[in-house]
Amino acid sequence: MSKELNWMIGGPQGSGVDSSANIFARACGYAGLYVFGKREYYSNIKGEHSYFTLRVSPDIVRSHKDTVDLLATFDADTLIRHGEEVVVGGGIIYDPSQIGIMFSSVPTLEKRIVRELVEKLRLQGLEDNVKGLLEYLRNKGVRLFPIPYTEILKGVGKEIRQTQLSLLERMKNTLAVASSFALLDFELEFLEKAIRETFRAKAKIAEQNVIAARKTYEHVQATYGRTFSIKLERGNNSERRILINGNTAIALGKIVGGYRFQTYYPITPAADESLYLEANEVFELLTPSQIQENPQFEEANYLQDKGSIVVMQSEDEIAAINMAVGAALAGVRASTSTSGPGFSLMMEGIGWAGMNEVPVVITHYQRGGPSTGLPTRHDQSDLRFTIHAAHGEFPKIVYASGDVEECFYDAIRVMNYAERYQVPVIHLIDKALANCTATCSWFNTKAVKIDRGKLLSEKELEEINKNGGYKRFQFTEDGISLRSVLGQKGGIFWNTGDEHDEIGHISEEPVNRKLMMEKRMKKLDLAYREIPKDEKANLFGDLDSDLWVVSWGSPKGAILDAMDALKKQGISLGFFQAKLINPFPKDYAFETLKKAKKIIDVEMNYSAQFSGLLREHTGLEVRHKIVKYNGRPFSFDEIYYGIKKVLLDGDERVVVNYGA
Amino acid sequence: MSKELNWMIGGPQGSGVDSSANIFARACGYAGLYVFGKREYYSNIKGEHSYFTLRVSPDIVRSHKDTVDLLATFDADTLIRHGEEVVVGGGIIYDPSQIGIMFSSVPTLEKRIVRELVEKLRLQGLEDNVKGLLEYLRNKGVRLFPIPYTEILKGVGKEIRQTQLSLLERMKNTLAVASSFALLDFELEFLEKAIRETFRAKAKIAEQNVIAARKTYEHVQATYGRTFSIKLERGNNSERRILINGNTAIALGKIVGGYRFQTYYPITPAADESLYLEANEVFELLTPSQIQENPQFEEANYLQDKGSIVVMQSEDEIAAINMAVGAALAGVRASTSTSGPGFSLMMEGIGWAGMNEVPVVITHYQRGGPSTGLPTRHDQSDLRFTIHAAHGEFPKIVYASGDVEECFYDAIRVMNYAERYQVPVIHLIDKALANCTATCSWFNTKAVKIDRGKLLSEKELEEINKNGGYKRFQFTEDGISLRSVLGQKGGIFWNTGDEHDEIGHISEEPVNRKLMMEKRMKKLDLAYREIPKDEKANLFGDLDSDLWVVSWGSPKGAILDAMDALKKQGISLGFFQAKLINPFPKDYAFETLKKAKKIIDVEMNYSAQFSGLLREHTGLEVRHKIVKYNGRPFSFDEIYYGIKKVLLDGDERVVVNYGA
Amino acid sequence: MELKLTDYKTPIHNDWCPGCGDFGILSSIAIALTEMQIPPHKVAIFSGIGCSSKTPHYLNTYGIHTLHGRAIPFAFGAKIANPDLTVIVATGDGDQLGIGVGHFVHAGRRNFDFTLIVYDNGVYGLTKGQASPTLKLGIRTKSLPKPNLNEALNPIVLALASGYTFIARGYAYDTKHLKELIKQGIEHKGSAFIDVLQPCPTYNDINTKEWYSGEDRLNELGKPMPRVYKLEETGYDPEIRDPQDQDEIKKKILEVILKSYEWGGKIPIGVFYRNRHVSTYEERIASRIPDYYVNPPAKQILYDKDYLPIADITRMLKELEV
Amino acid sequence: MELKLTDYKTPIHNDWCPGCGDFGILSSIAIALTEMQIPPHKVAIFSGIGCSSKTPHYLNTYGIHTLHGRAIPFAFGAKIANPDLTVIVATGDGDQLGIGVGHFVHAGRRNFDFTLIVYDNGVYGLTKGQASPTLKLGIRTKSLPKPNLNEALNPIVLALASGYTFIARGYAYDTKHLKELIKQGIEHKGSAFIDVLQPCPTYNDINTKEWYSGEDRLNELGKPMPRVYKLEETGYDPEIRDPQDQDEIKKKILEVILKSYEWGGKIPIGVFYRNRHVSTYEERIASRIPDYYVNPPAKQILYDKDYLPIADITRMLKELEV
Ligand SMILES: Cc1ncc(C[n+]2csc(CCOP(=O)(O)OP(=O)(O)O)c2C)c(N)n1
Ligand SMILES: Cc1ncc(C[n+]2csc(CCOP(=O)(O)OP(=O)(O)O)c2C)c(N)n1
Ligand code: SF4
Ligand code: SF4
Ligand SMILES: [Mg+2]
Ligand SMILES: [Mg+2]
Repeated sequence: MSKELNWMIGGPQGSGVDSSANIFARACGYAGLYVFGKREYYSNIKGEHSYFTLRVSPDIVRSHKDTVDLLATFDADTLIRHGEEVVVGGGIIYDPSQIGIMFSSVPTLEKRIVRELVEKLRLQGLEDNVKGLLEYLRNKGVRLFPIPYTEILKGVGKEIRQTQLSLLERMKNTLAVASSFALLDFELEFLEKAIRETFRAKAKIAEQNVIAARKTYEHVQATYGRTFSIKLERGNNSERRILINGNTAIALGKIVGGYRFQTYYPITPAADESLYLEANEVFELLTPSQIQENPQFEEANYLQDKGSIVVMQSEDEIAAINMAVGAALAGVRASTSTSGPGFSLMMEGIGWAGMNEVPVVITHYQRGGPSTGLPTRHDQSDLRFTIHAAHGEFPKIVYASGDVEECFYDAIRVMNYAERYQVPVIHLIDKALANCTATCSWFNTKAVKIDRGKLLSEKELEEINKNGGYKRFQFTEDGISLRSVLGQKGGIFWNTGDEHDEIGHISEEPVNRKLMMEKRMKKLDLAYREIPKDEKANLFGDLDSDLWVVSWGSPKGAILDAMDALKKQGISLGFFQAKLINPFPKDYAFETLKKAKKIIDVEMNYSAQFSGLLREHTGLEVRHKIVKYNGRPFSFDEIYYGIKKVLLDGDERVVVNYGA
Repeated sequence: MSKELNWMIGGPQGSGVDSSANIFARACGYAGLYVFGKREYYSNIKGEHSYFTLRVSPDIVRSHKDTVDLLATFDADTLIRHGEEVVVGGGIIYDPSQIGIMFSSVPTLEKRIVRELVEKLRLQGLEDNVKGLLEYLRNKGVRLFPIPYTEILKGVGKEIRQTQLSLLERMKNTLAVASSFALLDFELEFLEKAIRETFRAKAKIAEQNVIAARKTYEHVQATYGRTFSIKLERGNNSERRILINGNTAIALGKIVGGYRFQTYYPITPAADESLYLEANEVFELLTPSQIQENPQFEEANYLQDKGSIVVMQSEDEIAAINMAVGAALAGVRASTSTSGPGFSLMMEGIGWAGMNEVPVVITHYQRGGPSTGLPTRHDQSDLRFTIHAAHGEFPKIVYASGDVEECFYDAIRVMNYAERYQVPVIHLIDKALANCTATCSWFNTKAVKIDRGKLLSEKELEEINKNGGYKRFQFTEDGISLRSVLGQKGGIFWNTGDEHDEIGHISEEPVNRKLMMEKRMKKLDLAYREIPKDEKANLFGDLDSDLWVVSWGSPKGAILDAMDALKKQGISLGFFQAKLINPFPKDYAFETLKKAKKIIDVEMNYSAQFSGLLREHTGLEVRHKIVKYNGRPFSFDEIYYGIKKVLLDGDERVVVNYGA
Repeated sequence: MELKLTDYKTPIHNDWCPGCGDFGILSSIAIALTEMQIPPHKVAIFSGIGCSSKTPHYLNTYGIHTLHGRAIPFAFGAKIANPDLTVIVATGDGDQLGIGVGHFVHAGRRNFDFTLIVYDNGVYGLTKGQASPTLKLGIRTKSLPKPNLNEALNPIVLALASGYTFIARGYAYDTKHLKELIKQGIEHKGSAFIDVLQPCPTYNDINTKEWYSGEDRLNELGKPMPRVYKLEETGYDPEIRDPQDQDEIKKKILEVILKSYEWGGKIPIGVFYRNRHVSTYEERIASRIPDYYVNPPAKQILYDKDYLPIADITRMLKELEV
Repeated sequence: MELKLTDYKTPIHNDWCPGCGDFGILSSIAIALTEMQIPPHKVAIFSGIGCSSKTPHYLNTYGIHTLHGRAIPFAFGAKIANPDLTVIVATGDGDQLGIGVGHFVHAGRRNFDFTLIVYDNGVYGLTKGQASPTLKLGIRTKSLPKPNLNEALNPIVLALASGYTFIARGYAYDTKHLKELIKQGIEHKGSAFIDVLQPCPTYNDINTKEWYSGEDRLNELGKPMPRVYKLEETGYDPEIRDPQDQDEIKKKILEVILKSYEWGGKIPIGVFYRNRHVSTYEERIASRIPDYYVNPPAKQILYDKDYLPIADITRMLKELEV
């Protein structure tokens, strides 16, 4: 019996699959377990298949697996799509009323899936319906747990005085979760708490679901006893923890990091961040006494008791970036969040911000491209585009987070970079990060200070104006000039997308042009020098190894999990996780990797873009690549076996494809 | 006495500087000489300084020089800005009425220019006005030729019965040109012919200018005799030649290459191409008899006697690219032309074309960036951005022309690539190419065949539909599918920016996704294999040398001219001029350069982007770079001395800055 | 051989929510095409991005599902390249009047021959119910956390100000009426705009089917009093008859505008405005390129039997000769 | 200390063509600000790209010369971040009604407090005279090789359809009148649009100063009969008085539209429309964020004396706690 559980629930979009997975995850969290959750869904509102996998363990888990221990379903599509993922000895919960459904009558199933399954079953002489499939799976050694959903629901209905079945149907999810708990012989109390907490705004619904859960739990335990071989046990956890996804972590980082203006145009998978911010647009502040000693306080003539962030749905992404830049000019920490298509529309705005040295953060959630691509699926294919975004040359910082926790702290950090170096910063996130759920330690809101760089007060401006006058783009040693903001007395400046002089007026004069180009580009050198190593990249594993993995962004979790497993087999690797992507941490990378005999690049894109970047900047050639581009994130298994394949067979290009 | 002449004329924008330079160039062309012209102007309509330099020689010239042999002026600004560029022994033509003008009273002059000049003159005890400057120059050994413009104009006025001086003023330019001819002791007949040809639409104006030219010529020869040491002599030329700039060469390439739909949104320096096309929207065709044997003819039910191109001014660049793509879907060879800011707006459209395998050409004229940058100045800073344009990964071809002649032939070629590989192609041009004037051999319109790739006829579609049906995105060995176009019978397809199946319907299914990604990306491998070496890059110079120059785009001319000069000093280099930028010709580059001891990258951008590309793809590190980013193109001298500096001093980064 | 409704439909799985108004619009387009017997391969339907923009996949014509807000430029390019095509744009209100409103406005100015059908559901369906530009200020649909902060656009007035020469409004659940509007739109030579009231049962609980049919307000007999009514049944005349008559035009414009402001209690559907006297963009091109209609960009022959280009640029080269 | 006109001007070399209408608009802005005595540092002027968009450089206020067509989003961001600012957008007709018309439309819907001044010269000046969206169909200025292929927009109607609550038209050479319009625009709480007829002597030889002043049509006394006339002199009343009175609003709208279609012989300038009763976007925000006006984004304190963040997310974390 493994300590770890891989649980999956699936069902049509809009039927509550997500919230039941959240309940399950929360319950496990209450039980002191670590959770890693992965969410998959179509670009559709209702009816297409969606599913959620949860990996649960007393030890830390940072990725999902390709196999499922217990699959909870209530529709045929989920059974057909995922049945084969269940391990021998694993179990499937299903609604026996689905038995007769023919594969070909499920309209949401892609033809390939049906075709392949039918072939397989026919070979075994089985029917091409759910029944045939279940037989096939049972033959393979999977345990089947039919749950009479309708019957149980009717029972629940009686108890809560609700006879309309269509209203009760919504509780099917709870039934599936509770069945799972019963089979796993796990304490119901955690589930009850999780249900109550999830429906905290709707006490009545919460209680109804608790009743449904109890009834189901009893029924299942009565029916199947403790016959299922996989059990779930409490972990022991002493620290305070949260369960959170990437979108929310970024949003919280922005609130803590002092962002007070956020624009967005709806797009998956970025929009949830903005919606969370909007829902929390007014928030509490810490003790005002501390604030009054803040050097900034003197100029603010109002003692705040709440903070707030204006969240603005713009007419398009062009407006979104430019509104954020306009707000930044007025002195706000401003940002916008988007994904591929929206990012493509922001080029001009980003270039203008670069030219005018405006600090602004663009949180860019990569998704399946090109074009509209796979709007709700994962990819990491915008690396190069992000680095080279917009025509002309100007300094921009690109920074990539590797997990949910990093999302939070990095969101604060990237705005510090933006203001310190007066540049646009692109914070690279991706769909896998945005939509995964992970257990994290309670966020430490005092871990990162706020650094507004060379931002001036009116008092300072007064001083400057006494001594020769203020120039927004004054040439300086390090390229950074003092910054005033719109509305400040004594701080008047001009901005233009044209090349300009120190005050900000258009200038085509070639000597000034050269100096201005150098002034701006110098700031990147400064950032390169100043940003500490541990913000540039994370190193993991055996630093003396001559086997190194290089990667960036969300593959981190699967890589770390795979490294742990490989270590147990005596294979120890080093792992260079790049975070600062531009300016590229070339010395750190070179020093770290120069002695490596084998470097394996792990990336969720076709061209292994990071390996090109590495070679461009360090000359190091990455001979081995593990890549994936089918829209589904790397699993633990893919990295684990992928690395093994490289080590054993010497494969140069391992393309992995798992995930439904 | 050198065989070559460097002539410059300057004056306020809108005063006719360009057309006088054209007249001069044409006249030299008639005299059998080679001409290379460079045009500089502000982003302004009237009043700011503009100038034109012409390098003229019986031998081929492909770049401008930093020095001027004869400077023709009629305003103070030009004198002040360019006076010091004139060589010892060179001459300056000026209007004596400008003598008293103080530098500080010329509003168009940038402060730096005035400051530096004043300092210089003060050191010599000279006044800070035109008089002081002229004295300074004469002391240095420059010959001064005051021309009494007003007096001569009055004389001309009498002859042509025009007494209004303001109307006569327009002829100042002609006076400057004619004065130059007189001083250079060059035949007036060429000038007369050039004037007549330039004003061919306005016979009366032509004659007036001819009269003005004659009068001036006589006056100057009478005044100065043959005292000026520099003379211009006829070349001997037997071939048929044209004098043409990059914008026009591209436009002609498009007409010959079968482009029949062009969109644009006005932007410098791209718009002139579209305006030329619009002015020539209806054009002649070759013998119809030949056409009737064309396999395409059967389906066209109309025997054309004229061809035409629809040129469309769109509401923005987003519309421009998407209109072109829409037209391409209907089977037209369609293109759009733009520059940096417009290109930045085209990202989404380019990605969609990539995803849907639509052949379309984007002619991208680089100019000074970032942002609005230097709208009328030169730069080559969009290389990386162009290669990585748009989110996600999809095949696109990037192709860079190196001179005006290449512009013409490449314009035909890039559309062949687009249709053969069913990809968007970005044709990289730049401001220097767009606006330079060069002598070329008569264009050979039969040099490049038209290759429409796997474009289907209705007859072929009928056949296909008999055998199983047509699929627009059918998986094939090489990734290319047969292509039908809107309106064709039997060719119905669907397009979507979403990932799609072989018919074109949305598909999120991971197996299909993987295959489709591979299908699309494979086409780049095919292009890489099929495009012949001599289209991938040009090699020049000593191919066995261990000194190599690498470059792309417009620096070609200056590099070749510098190589010729260096060769005379016994320094022979090889020159790898990349034309195919994406897919990068890595094997060709590696094979060519691997044995080089020194590689020098010459580029008009800050980061020496091409050297990064080379290292990324071949591992070869370019240690020496000659770069420039002040908005003015490389001169012959800059490359010549730049290379020398690298060779003698071993400089790793030579930043050059010449140009007013 | 007569074409049947099924000839215009594809067997693709339709994933709109049950009860979505999009189904009615889809049917209306298919019926209109069937009744007009336009060969499917002569039709090109363009869409942007959104639930509504999946329409082309369900129709057996050339179907071009483009970018968010950009269907019109694609459609324009195709139509001008090949004026024989019947070009339809079928797209969402967020798509066309939000991010794409610039192209909406400029299409009107060109009056090129196409039919624009906007699925007007007041929300961004596919991104989960944010306010679209036709949702009124202060309204809060069930999908909105807080009331809408933006004033609504009036698409009819906007179309008029932009120059559309055919302006109509339909209702998604009245397919009989809607398909007639679509037919008229297609027949109209010039830019035709049809705003279609489209209930989104999933996110818009304000402008529902029930609301449009007035189920919340019953007459004395207990029967719902529909909000939607047909302009043609009131004797309203949308037609500009004498293009020279400035007074007629002004009067008509004012009528259109008055009608367009009706909302809430009475919502007019039908043709608001039709002006057959404005030149189309194609005609304007033909005034410059005489053989444009017979020899449009898409039909020109480009090379001879040896694949050599046949364009003759001698005239231009001579002008450049030295 | 009283601020003088010179306090609002910069010594930057102005490179507009001699006689350009832009000079008059520039003066009018400077005079309006002087008369209103708004401290220069409280003013932020945004522009797009074009000849006209160089305006901010010539004024001694915060001057933000943005991207082609995008001035409004920049201005919006700044205004919402700091509602104390006086925000003006001064830009070209090509810029704002061509590439930027989408933002123009959506700004109206928001009614945020700013003043939009469009330099309406019928051409794209800085790119050498291509037709702008206000040039009429079939017109050929000297800069055009062929007559214009697009119908003109009516900016007044477009502004009305978009929701602008102050709509006016000025004339570049009547600075006395224009500066009053600008003052009213600035004073107006909400989105104010001023279309300014601006002769471009270099490229537009149709709508010239001479044409506007009627020098081509002399009366019996041999005096020019100006085309431009002032609405206020005809007793025209632009004001919406009772926002509840639907009839008043409709009547006013129709009047505005009728007036806006006057062109050629008689061209009205002055205030077309003013509605002081529509909430501004800032007010709408304040309905969600109670202390928005005193504690707007730009004024909030973010950290304590040790530079540690002061936002307290305990409440949110607790909801996520396991
Ligand atoms: C450039 C870009 N931004 C955002 C999106 C995300 N997106 C997809 S659909 C949609 C809104 C669709 O709304 P609407 O046009 O009203 O169509 P509906 O779904 O209501 O039919 C958006 C914003 C996108 N695809 N592209
Ligand atoms: C994205 C983009 N496209 C094109 C241009 C080129 N451009 C510069 S000014 C201009 C037109 C300006 O016309 P208008 O706004 O009417 O201003 P005017 O010069 O007439 O005052 C254009 C298209 C640009 N700067 N950016
Ligand atoms: S979300 Fe609304 S518009 Fe989209 S399919 Fe569902 S009901 Fe229709
Ligand atoms: S081109 Fe026209 S708008 Fe531009 S500065 Fe000259 S006159 Fe003014
Ligand atoms: Mg919608
Ligand atoms: Mg203009």
